[in-house]
Order: sequence, then structure tokens, then C-alpha cells
Amino acid sequence: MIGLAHYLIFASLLFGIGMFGVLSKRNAIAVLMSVELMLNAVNINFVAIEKFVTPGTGLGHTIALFVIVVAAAEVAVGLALIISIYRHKKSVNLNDFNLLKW
Amino acid sequence: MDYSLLATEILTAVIGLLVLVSGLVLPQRGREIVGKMSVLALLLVLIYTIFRFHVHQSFFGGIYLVDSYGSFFKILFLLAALLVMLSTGKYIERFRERSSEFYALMIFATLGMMIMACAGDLITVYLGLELMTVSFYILTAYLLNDERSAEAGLKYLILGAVSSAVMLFGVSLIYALSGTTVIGEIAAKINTQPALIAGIVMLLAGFAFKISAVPFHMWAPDIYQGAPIPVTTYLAVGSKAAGFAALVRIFMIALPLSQFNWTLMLAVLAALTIIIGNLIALTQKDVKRLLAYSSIAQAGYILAGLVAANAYGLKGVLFYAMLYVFSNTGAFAVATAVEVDTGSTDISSFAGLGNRSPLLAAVMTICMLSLAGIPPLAGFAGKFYLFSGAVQSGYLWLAFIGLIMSMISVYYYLQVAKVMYIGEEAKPNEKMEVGGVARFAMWICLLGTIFLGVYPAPLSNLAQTAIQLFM
Amino acid sequence: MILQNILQNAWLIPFLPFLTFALIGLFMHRWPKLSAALSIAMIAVSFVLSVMVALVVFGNAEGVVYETATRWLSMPGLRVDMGLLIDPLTAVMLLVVTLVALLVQIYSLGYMHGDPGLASYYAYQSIFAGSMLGLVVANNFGQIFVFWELVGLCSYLLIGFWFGRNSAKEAAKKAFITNRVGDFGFLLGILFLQVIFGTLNFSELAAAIPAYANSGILIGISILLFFGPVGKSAQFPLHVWLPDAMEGPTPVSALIHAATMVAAGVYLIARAMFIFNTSAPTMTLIATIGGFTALFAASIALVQNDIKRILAYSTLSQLGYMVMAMGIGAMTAGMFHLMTHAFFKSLLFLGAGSVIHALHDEQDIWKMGNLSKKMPVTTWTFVIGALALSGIPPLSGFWSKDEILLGAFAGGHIGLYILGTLVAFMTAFYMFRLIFVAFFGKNTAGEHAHESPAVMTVPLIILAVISVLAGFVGSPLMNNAFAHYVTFAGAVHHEANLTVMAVSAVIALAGIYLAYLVYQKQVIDHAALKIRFRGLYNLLYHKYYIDECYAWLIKHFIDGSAKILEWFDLYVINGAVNAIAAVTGRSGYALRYTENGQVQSYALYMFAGIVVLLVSALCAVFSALA
Amino acid sequence: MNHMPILSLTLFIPVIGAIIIMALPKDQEKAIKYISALSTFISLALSLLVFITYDRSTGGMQFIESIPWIKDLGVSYALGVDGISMPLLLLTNLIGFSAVYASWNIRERVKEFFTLLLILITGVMGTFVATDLFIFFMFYEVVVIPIYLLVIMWGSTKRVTKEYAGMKLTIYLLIGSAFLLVGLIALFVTAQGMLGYPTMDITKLAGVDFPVGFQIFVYALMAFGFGTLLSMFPFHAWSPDGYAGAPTAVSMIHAGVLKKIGGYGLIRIGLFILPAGAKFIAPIIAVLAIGNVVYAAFICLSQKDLKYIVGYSSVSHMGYVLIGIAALNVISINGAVMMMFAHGVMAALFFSMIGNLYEKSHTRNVNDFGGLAHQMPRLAVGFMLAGLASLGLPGTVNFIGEFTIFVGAFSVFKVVAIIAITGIILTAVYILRTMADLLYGPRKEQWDHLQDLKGPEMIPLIVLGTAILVGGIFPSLVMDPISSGVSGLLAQIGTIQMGGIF
Repeated sequence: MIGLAHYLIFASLLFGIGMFGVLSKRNAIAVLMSVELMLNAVNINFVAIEKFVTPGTGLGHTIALFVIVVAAAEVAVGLALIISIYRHKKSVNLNDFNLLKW
Repeated sequence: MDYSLLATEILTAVIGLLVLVSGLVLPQRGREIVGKMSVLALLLVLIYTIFRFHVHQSFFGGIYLVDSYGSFFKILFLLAALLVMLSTGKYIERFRERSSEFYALMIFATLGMMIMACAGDLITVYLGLELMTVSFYILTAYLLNDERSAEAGLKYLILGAVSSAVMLFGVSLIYALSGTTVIGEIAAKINTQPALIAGIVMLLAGFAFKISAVPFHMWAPDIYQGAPIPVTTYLAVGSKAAGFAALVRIFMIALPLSQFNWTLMLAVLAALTIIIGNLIALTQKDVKRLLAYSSIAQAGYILAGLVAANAYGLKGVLFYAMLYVFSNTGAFAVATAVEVDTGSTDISSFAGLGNRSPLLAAVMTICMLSLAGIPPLAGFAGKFYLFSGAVQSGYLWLAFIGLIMSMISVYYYLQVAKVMYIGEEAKPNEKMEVGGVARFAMWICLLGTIFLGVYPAPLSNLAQTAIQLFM
Repeated sequence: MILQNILQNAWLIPFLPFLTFALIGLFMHRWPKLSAALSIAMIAVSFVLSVMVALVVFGNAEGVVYETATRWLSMPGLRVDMGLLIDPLTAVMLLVVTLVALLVQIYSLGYMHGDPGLASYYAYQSIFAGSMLGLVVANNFGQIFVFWELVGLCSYLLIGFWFGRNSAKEAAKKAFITNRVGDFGFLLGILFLQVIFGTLNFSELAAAIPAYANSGILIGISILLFFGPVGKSAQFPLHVWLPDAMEGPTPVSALIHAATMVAAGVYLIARAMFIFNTSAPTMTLIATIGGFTALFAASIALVQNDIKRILAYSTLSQLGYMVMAMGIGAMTAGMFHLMTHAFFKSLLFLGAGSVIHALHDEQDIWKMGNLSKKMPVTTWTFVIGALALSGIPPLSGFWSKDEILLGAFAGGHIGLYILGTLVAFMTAFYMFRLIFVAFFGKNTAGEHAHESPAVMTVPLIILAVISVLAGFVGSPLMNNAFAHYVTFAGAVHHEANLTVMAVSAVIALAGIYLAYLVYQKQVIDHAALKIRFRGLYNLLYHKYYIDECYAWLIKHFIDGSAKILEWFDLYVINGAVNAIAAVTGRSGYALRYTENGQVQSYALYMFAGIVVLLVSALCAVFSALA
Repeated sequence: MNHMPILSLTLFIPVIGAIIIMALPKDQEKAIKYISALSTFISLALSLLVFITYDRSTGGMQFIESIPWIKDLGVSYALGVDGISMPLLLLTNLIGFSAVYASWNIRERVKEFFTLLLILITGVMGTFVATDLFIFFMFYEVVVIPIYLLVIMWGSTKRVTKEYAGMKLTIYLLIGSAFLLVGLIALFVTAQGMLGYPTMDITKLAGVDFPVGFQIFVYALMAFGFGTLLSMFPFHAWSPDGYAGAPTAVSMIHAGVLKKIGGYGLIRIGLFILPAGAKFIAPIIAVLAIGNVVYAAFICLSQKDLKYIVGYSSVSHMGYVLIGIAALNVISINGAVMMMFAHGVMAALFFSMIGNLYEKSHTRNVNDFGGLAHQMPRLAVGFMLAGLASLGLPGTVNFIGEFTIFVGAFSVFKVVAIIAITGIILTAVYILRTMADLLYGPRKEQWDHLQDLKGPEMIPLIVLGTAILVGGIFPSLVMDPISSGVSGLLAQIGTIQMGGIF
């Protein structure tokens, strides 16, 4: 029987993969995608918890929707920023963005 | 439910939208009044909010609260926004035709902060936080011609999004164990379980990012340095205060100390934040970046108030957040004026400021010393509350670290003062011109800093009222 | 009537000179003549008052003791008064001090004529007179210490009066510092008294002390107190400052460094005799130090060439005599000698001053010679002084010195008696060496000299007369009148002993004769002697190399430690401060490089932070559960 | 009783002066100086008035003013003077007034200079009249920053740069004050726990019977904090460098009165509130004080820069104060307070003379000088007076302080006292050497152009010299109030037995 724990573990794995992507990918867009992965892991959590802990209240689903919307906004801004910086650097490699340091 | 009590938020939203729209419809020349309009409108909102300070109301089953605590922070945000807008001065010209959107975004960020301060539900907090943060992502990268601005924006976005994700994961765990996200209801439904601890830690990590506590502080210097100075100012003052507003409410109400004593964890964070922020600040040569590290350290001090989790400590948090508005905005306002005049915020461009503009030098010196906690300036009274609280809760060592490091911090603040007063002048004998409005903002910061230090009683009474709900 | 009130008003005696000092210092320093006149007038008034006090005191067959005090500094547990204690001892001292001071001040009119610093000279003279008188009338140790230090200050100021000379500046410094060493012990002694007995008043102490007689603590205290006289009266080993003090104007040497201030140490011993004579070891120490100093200084005086230095060593030697007298219990004799010595030694110094003045600051006796022709008054008064000093009857020195020798002899201190007699011989020799070389001799260097003005010679004559006569007050011829009044509890009086008298007189005459042979007749070639006993001569000429030893010690120990400690302060204490600052700064730099600008490493730190927090929080919770 | 708030007036008249100066245009240098002189003079006159009208027969705190200030911290704006603070208040104003005149020849940034100076004077005064711990501490730290600015702007660079000297002084003292502040907070919090209501009133805090361990801990913090300010060995490193770098007026005020806040604090706060702690820590302080007296005196011997000599000498003299405080009896503490007063006027006079000389000759090295008494007799008088006071000559007020301390300390710490008393020899050695090399000896032609003190330059000499002599000749004038204050303070501690000393 698949229970809450399975969902949570699955989401955690997904979250970890996203985290790994954030840390290891050099391409800014790939990093943004990894972040999305992390947020999706969270969404899975909310939806699963809704089902197992507070069934029928719609709370978890609502939250997931909120998160999706906000994530979309974030990605939109993120892509705009990547374009903006690409104009200066002609690169989307995060390693190149180190004017600001120390 | 009396929706008129939400007038502050509603009005702010409306003003933001109006400003956004008027920027689109007004001709290029007419847009200059947008700034004045928004300042005036926010001022009215501020006055209104002050009059509704004592009102209490809970909305939508407790997911949104109007109370003195929230109002205190609303006043703080509005005041900060006003001071930042006023002190922007000629810097606004760098935004060219996008200046009205700048105001709009500032107002939306303010709205986001208000929502965070008044949120009674973790998800409401999240929404407010995202509203604020997304506005800041844009604002940070607002200098389109400046590579560093763009870099700062992108860094902020990536790290901000990651931290949101972490925080949400934490929220989901808490939700899983308590079955609710309403802050007021969580306490009754939880007990100490490893998963809950994980949730709390992740939630804390999210907020620690916002308030730039070590080791979640790494973004702050880069972003503060790259962002346009007014944005930096607001980021340092408003965003941090909002983070604390929500953090204090969640931790004090949702996570009773009897269940899980999180104070030690916070104390360690606070100590690290104070030490590392100050130590790195010692080495800085760019005033903006220096203030960034300094503001990291300030976060550590404020955190000490939450560690205390008693009346003095919490009062200290509120008090300090408020004085921080005056002191930090004052310092940044001077930095803004200097950047406008010399094109840089490197410490060398402050040279001779004491001659070129005694007012600016005085404001900078006094505001910085207030940040260092030198009496009779506001920072001292604030630290006194914070550390009295910490000592009362048994964190004597934290008070030790905090006070000693704040004395060490005087070193780098005085480095700036030294350059201002005896440095070789970059533009000898040339008077520095600062607009009347910016000058006015600086005077407010200056007098506010001194007044709150000499006579802290009124503000501390307000803070006392505001923290009643935790007692 | 006036005489009765005089005791109540005796505070005026020290006060008037102080007032003079204040007036000159504040208002009158621009008019030197006026300052001088004021100063002399005031000290004259003090002198008259002192005479009246003496009349009152000695008018009474038993002597009068009058004591009064005014609160100066007080708090629970400590009280220092400014008091007035008048007894025969005080009266004698008042008389001596005011008289010599008056004469010296008059004399100075001639000696210091035309000196640009005349006003300050008289100001210093006045404050000295005031302090010395204040010391003399003190009724407690606190007051004595205050004025003790003040006379030291005056001495410093007056030695360094011609501050343009390097030698004067060095001598002044040396005098003050050497005295400070003595005062250190003196102060400790006073503190012990205060702490143990709770009072500094003489009469209260005198009442309390006997209970502690010969106790260890009292021996310690009395030895500490004796430090003061050792410094002030220039006893070995703190004698080094006095010869150098001759850098001051000669009248100053006469007044301060011969007649009055240096005798303050002896006076203190006399005044505090109730402490000293309860402690036998201290008395022995005092006698030994005094005797040793007498011999030691006299031997140095044998070979010196500077007229003032010869007199200075003579002073040292005579002070040693007095101290020795105190130590052997012949206090009255000591005080008597103090008095007569004050007169004839100031006479000698003033005479020397007259010579120096006439020869335009020449002080080497070998560059004088045959002064008697041109300066008869000076010469003959000087000879009278020298005879008195040598102890030729019936001059004053004979009587007083004889009393001391008698005390030693009758008290069973045979060693000290022989020593004293030897010193008497040496004294006579070196004094007449000086006289024959400088005043008679074949050398004609002194012949361009001329006699000093009357303002200088009249004091000489007065002092000469006193030097002749003063001895009689203590002589058996007048029934030891001096001893009748100036008595000390526990002191023994000895009947006159003709043998002792005769021996000392003969010895002195022998000394004079020897000097005559060597320096006048030149039967014995002194230059040959010098070469023959080269080692001894050098030792004496260089004052036993004591100054050199001190200089070496100071240079290596004091200044050496200073250098070491300076290094320590600079590099260890300051170094530690700077090191802490540097470590702080360095750690800032080290931490700074974690901010490497790479957004992903920032994220890594964040995740690492979460993991650490999580692990430690879980550990904490589990350990709490377990 | 409804009386004129004379202490507040004394305190804030310099601030009013500073505000007026700020409003003046930059080039009105004369007016600025006159306003500074006038405001400090009024303060001086008022503090003299306080000194004279203080009712010695009743004693205790007088001229009390109290306004509730911060309720939740129990802070009230409370002022008052007793026999201990009154001489120090007077001292502050004597030195403040003199410092204005010692700065009469300042030409650069006159406006800023006098503004900062007046604020500085207010700050120092405030610490002595505050009877509330919070207000005390507020004033205490107010002074630090003006000093920094004064040092870096008008200071002088010799062995160390003025920037270094200023920063070292500031940071060192601030770190000391951080310890102090921790102590104060702990005190406040604990007292609140024991009393049930918050208070910062020193007298009320003194009434609290803190546990002994706590007292020791807090007193140790205070001993470090105040000790640093009092340049207690080995925490004195800021002092010589700081004075060397500072402009004349700052050296005067810093060595003269600011340092004394340390001693005052140890008595008024440390001893009064935490007697058992004081008793426990006292022997340590006494031993460190030997370090001050002897060690610093030795270092003086090898210094050549006049300011370093006086700087180290003030470290040395503070050792006496520390011993007085450590001996914990009425006499010794009387002596300590007296010594603070005495050293204040003496050091200020010294620094003002050095400042004057330096201003004219641009050197402070003793070896460069010689025979200055020829060219500058008045300056020589000033130096001599200060020097003689420094070596504790009777007739100067310093003697009273030293003697009383010795008497008081001698009954408690014999060995320490004896070692410390050797200081009088060493002091004589370095002071007299310095005086001799500086003032005496052959005339040096190169200094013939130096002008002697005249006009306003005479004021510090007259004011401070008078204080030295009057205090020395009539010690009761100063000692009686001190004694009444100290006795009163110790009587209030009363119940706590300390080895039978009380």
C-alpha cells in the first residue's frame, strides 16, 4: 500500500535532484529548471498531504496552485534577467557572473 | 469582518496599480509627478495606519490578521519606503523613462512586506514574501546598462527561488504533521518529531535567507552592491524587517518553546551572523558592500532579540527594526548622494566629504555610529533592549559576543568617518550639491536616529503594545 | 604682655616669609629691589619675633612648652594638623634659622647684585625661610614631612638658580632625587606610625611609644624614619648631593647647605628622640653612620681644591658629628653643635662667597693666594670661622665639639671618641690648608681682588662675633645653660672632663701646625706627597668613586630596566594589542574569500548550513529524548 | 523643594554653545571661540556655585533632579551630586574651560573643533552628575567618538600616526566598555529579577543583595571595563599613544577627566553596588596597580617625547588611584578621589604646556630642547608647577591625594604599598630629568624666536595652577566633601563586613 511516507520520500528525492542540479549545472537556464524541480517536489508533498492528512479540505491543492503560479512568475522574471545579462556577457554560464565578490 | 480595516493594504495596492498605469498613460514629461504622487499617497496611507494602530481583527479564519504588531511593521515599511523614495534624489535619473515603474515596484514590494507582517497563515506569508521578492528581483536588476545590476538580479533570483523552495518544503512538513497552515493553530497540534524538526529547520533556513543570517547571507553583499542604491536601501531595511516580522510571529506563536527549544539554534546563528558579518566588513573598501556586511551583522543583533523570546528581546526586535530604518536609510542616502556626485561608492569617493558637505558627513557618521550602537544614538537603546532580553533568557555569552563585536564594528564605521574628514579630497573645495528633498530625508534620518536614542520611551511604548499578543 | 601674646602669634614667624613669597611671586617680581627689601624686612620681623619667643621660652626657668594646632587635612582615621609646638628646642632653631637667614639675605644684596633673577632669588629665599621655620615649629610628623619636602624644593630651586649652567641643573636634580630616596624611607616610617598608632602628633606618639620599646616594629620604624635624616643631612650613603649642591649661589650654600636645611635631619632626630631612643639598634646605627660620615667626609676634604667643596665636605663631616652625637645619646651636645656650626659654617661660606665674588667666580684655592692683603675683613672673619670649626678654645666650635667628644668618651663609645678626635685633627688640617693656600700663601693670583662692600662684610663681622661668643651658652663657664633648657628624656649629662678638652684642643692645634708646615712653610712638599700616595690621593680626590658607582648603577640598573621595560611595553603589550587587531583583520580577510562571487557556491553554503542545522537539531532532540 | 535645575544647566550650556556654533558661519572664528569660552565659563561658574552651595552638613546627594525617562527599563533622567562627584564635576569644568583656551590658536576647521569639544565636555560632565546607570553609560560613551574625530583631524603624528592612535584609543576603550555594558545589563536584569520591577537607579541597585558569585563576576567585568579606561596595567596600551596623537585639548580632557570616569565608576558603581565583588577582586587590582605605578614609571625614564612621558606618567599615577580603590577603606578611597582630582588638574596643565610648546616649536622631543626657561619663563613656571605636582610635592594637591592613599592602602596591603611608594622616587627621577633637559641648561639660540605665554594662553596656567595650589594648601576645601561622600557611600554598604575594614 502506498502511503504518505512514500510520497514524501519520492518528493524528497526529487527535491534532492533539483538541489543537485542547482549546485552542479553551469547553465543559468538549467539551474532555473532545477529550481522548478524543487518546487515541483514541494507541490507533490502538498498534494499528497492533502490526501492523507486533511482529505477534502482542498488546502493542499490550493497551496500547490499558488506555488505553481508564483513559480511561473519567478521563471518569467528569471528568464528576463537571463536575457538581460546575456546582452552584457554573451553567456549564460553562471561561472562567468562573478563581477561582484569579496 | 470589517474590511475597512484592510484599507492600508488595499490602498497600497491601488496606489501601486495607479502608479503603474499612470506611467503608461502619462506623457514623458508628466511622469515626474508620479514620484511625488506616490510619496504623497504613501504618506497619507502612513498617517491612516498610524491612527489605526490599536485595531485588532482577524480575517478569513485567521489567515490574515490586523493587529498592533502588524500595524507596527506596516508603519515601518511605509516609513522606509517614503524615506527611500525621498532620498533617491537625482539617482532616479538613472532609471530614465522607467522611473514610474520603479515607484510601482517599490509600492508592490511594500505591499508584499505588509502581507508578510500581517499573515496569519504560512501560505499567506509565502505569498507576501514572493510578492516582495519578485518585485525586488526586478528592482535589483533595474539598471539595465549596468552589468553588475543584472548579475545581482540573477544571483538574487536563483538563490531566492532556492530558498523559497526550501522554505516551502519545510512548510509542507509542518503541514503534514499538524494538518493546518494557520499559524495560530499549529501549536496545539504538534509534538517533537524528527520530521517536524526538519520542517522547522527548513522554514528557518528560508527566513534566515531573507534576513541574511549566516550561513544564508552570502547573497546579500553581492546583491546590495549590484543593485541600485535605493533598492539596496529598501532591501536592507524593508525586506529584512519583513523577514523578521514573519519569523517572530511564526516562531513565537506556532512553535512554543515548551515543545521544542529553538532558541539555542537561533543563538548560534545569531552569534555566527554577528561575528562573520562584522569581521568581513572590516575588510571592505566599497561603502555599499561595507554596509551590506554591516547589515548582515545587524540581522544578527536583531536575531538575538528573538533568541531571548521575552518582552525585552521582542521589544528590541521591533525597536531595532524601526531605528534601523532611520539609521540605515540615512547612511544609504548619503551613499546615494555620493554615488550621484562621484559615480562610485568606493570609500575613496567619500574623501573630503566633511568639507564638501558637512551635513552629509554628519549624517553618515551619526547613522553609522547608531548602527554600531554608540549612545546616545538610537542603536544603543535598541541593543540595550535586545541584549537585556538575551541576558534575561540566560544568553549572556551572546550578549558578550554581540557587544564586543559591535565595538569592533566601530572600526570600519570610523574608517569611513576618517576618510570623510581627513581623506585627500577627490574634488577639492567643490561644494557638493544635494537636492532639497534628499536633504530633507537625511534630516529626518538624522533627527530620528538621535531622538530615538535620547528619548526611546515613545517607540518602546509602541513596541510594547505591539508585542502584547506574544505575552 | 606682648611677650605673653607672642606665643599665640608665633605662627607669624613662618607665615611672614611665605607671605613674602606669594607677594613677590604674584605681584612684585618686576621690581627686584623692592622684592629684596620686602624679603629682608619680613625675615627681620620674623627674627625679632623669634628673639621674643626665645625670651619667653628661656625667661622661664623650666622652659616653656606651648602647643597649638589648626586642622589642615582630616577624615575619619587620619588627621594632619598644621601645628605650632614651641619648646626650647624650637626656640633655639627659630633663633638660628631666622638670624642666619636674615644675615644671608642682607649679604645677598651685595653678592647677587645685578643678577637678573634677583626677584626670584628673594622669592626662593623667602619660601625657604618659611618652610624651614614651618618645619621647626611642626608638632606632628605630617607637618614635618610637608615642610621637609618644601625645603627640599627650595634647595632644588636655589641649587639650580643659575639654571643656564649644565652643572647647576645636574646638581639640582641630583639633590632632589637623592633626598627623595631618603624621603621614601621617612614616608614609610610615618605611614607605619600612622597605621600603628593612629596619630602623627609628637606628644600623642610620645605617650604611646614606650609600650612598644625595643619591639621589632619600632626598630623598623625608627630605622625607616632615620632614612629621612640620612638624605636631608647628607649622611653616607646619600651624601653625594651635598658637594654638588655648591653649584648654587654661595649665600644659598651658606644658609641652606650649611647652616639650616641640612641640619633639619639632626633636628628631626632630636625632635623624634622619643622614638629613636627606645630602639638600641637604631641608636647604634645612627651613631655608626654619623661617625663614619664624619671621618669619610673629612678625609675627602683633605685633598679637594674647590673652596666651596672643601667647606661642603667639612659640612658633611660636621653633620656626621652631630648625627653621631644623637646616636650616642648626647642629643644636647648634638643640638649645641648644630647651633654653633650654623653660625661658623655660614660665616665660612659667606667668607668664601666674598672671596669668590671678589675673584669673579674663581673657586679653585690654588688660583687664589695672599688674599689677606686685599681683603682683610674677609680674611680675618674667615680665620675666626676656621678656628671655631677646628675647635680652638674658647671659640664656639670648641665647646660644642668638646661636648660631643665628651659624650662619646663618657658614654663608653671609645671607638667613636677616637674617631671623633681624629676627625677633629683632620678638620683643623684641611681648614688651615685652605686658609694658608688661599689667604696667605705665596701665590699672588688673588692680589687683584678687592674687599667686598659693607653689605657683605657686616654680616661677616656679625657672624664672626657670634661664632666667638655662641659657645659660651653651652660651656661649663655658664653652667651648661644650653643643656639646662634643651634636654631630652633619657639623655645623660656628663660633667666636663678636662682631659678630653685638652686632648681635643691639642689635636686641633697639631692639625693647624701640620697645615702650616706643609702649605705655608712648605717644609713638606705636598706635591711629592700627592705622587707618593697616588692611590690614596686618587681615591680621596675622587671621593671614593661613589658618584661613579651610583652613576654606573643608575645607568645599568635603572635606565637599563627602563629600556627593557620599554621594549616589553612596545613589543609585548602593544604587540599583543596589535596582534589581536591583526588577527581580527586577517580572519576578516580569510572569511571574505568565501564570498567568491559564484552563486552556486553560495547555494552550497546554504545547503550545507541546512544540513548542519538539521543534524545538530536532531541530535539535540534525540539526546534530550534519550 | 523646587529649585533651579542647576546641574542640567551646567550640563547643557555647552551643548547650547555647540548648537549656536553650528549655526554660525565658518569664518566667524573669533565668535566661535568666544562662545565656547563663554559657555564653558558659565558651566565652570555654575559648578563652582554647586561646590560652594553644597550643604556639607547634611551631605549625601544634592541638587537632585529626576524625570522618568524610559519606563520599561526603569530609567529616569536623574542627576545629583555628592561629595565624590562634586570635585570631579568641578574638575571637568576647570579643565574644559582651560581646554578652550589651550585651543585658542586652532586655525583649521575651528567650527567643527569647538563643536566637538563642547560635546565632549558635556559628555564627561554627564557621567559625573548622572545617578542613573543608563544615563551614566550613555554619557560615558558619548565622549568616545568626538575624541576620535578630534584626534584624527587635529592630532599630530609622531612615533605613531594620529589615525592609528585615534583608532587604537577608540576601539580599545569601546571594547572595554562592551565588557562594562555586559556587566551593566547583567546587573540590571538580575536586579529586576530580584526586585520585581526594573530600575537603573544606582542607589536602588545598591540596595539589592546580589549573590556573591554574581557580584564577583560583574565586578570583574567592571574592573576590566573601567580599568581599561583608567589605563590599568596591562590594559594601558591605548593611553600613551592616544595622548601622543591627540590635540592638546583632547589630551587635557582625556588624561584630566575622562580617565577618571574609570575610577569614579569603580567606586560609584562597582564598589557601591557590588561590595562583595569589590572585596574579592580588590587584591588583584592592587597587584596590577603595582604594575601601573612602577612599570609605567620605569618606562617614563626612557621616553623622549614629552607627551609620552606624561602619558606613561598618567598610567603610573592611575596606579595610585587603583591602589586606593582596592584598599577599600574610607581613607584610601578618599585618597583615590582626591588623587583623581589632583592628577586631573596636573595632567591637564602638563598637556596644555606641552601643547603650547609644540604648537610653536613643532617638536616634542626633550632632546631638541634645553634652557627654555631663558626664552619662556612663564611656560617654565607652568611646566615646573605641573612637574612638581606630578611628583607629589607638598603644597600641591597631588601630595594630598598620594599621602592619603598611602595611609589608607598601607593599613591593608603593606607590601603593595611599599612597592608602590618607590614610585615617588622614580617619578622624581623622570620628572626632574625631563624638567632639567627641557627648561634648564644653556640657552639654545634656535629657540630664541619662541614667544612666551601671553594673553589667552595664560588662562590654563592660571586656572589649573590655582587649582593645584589652592587644593594643596587648603586641602580641606576639597577633602571634606570627598570624605563626607565616601563615608556616606561606605556607610550605605555598611552591613557587609569586609575583613573589619569598614
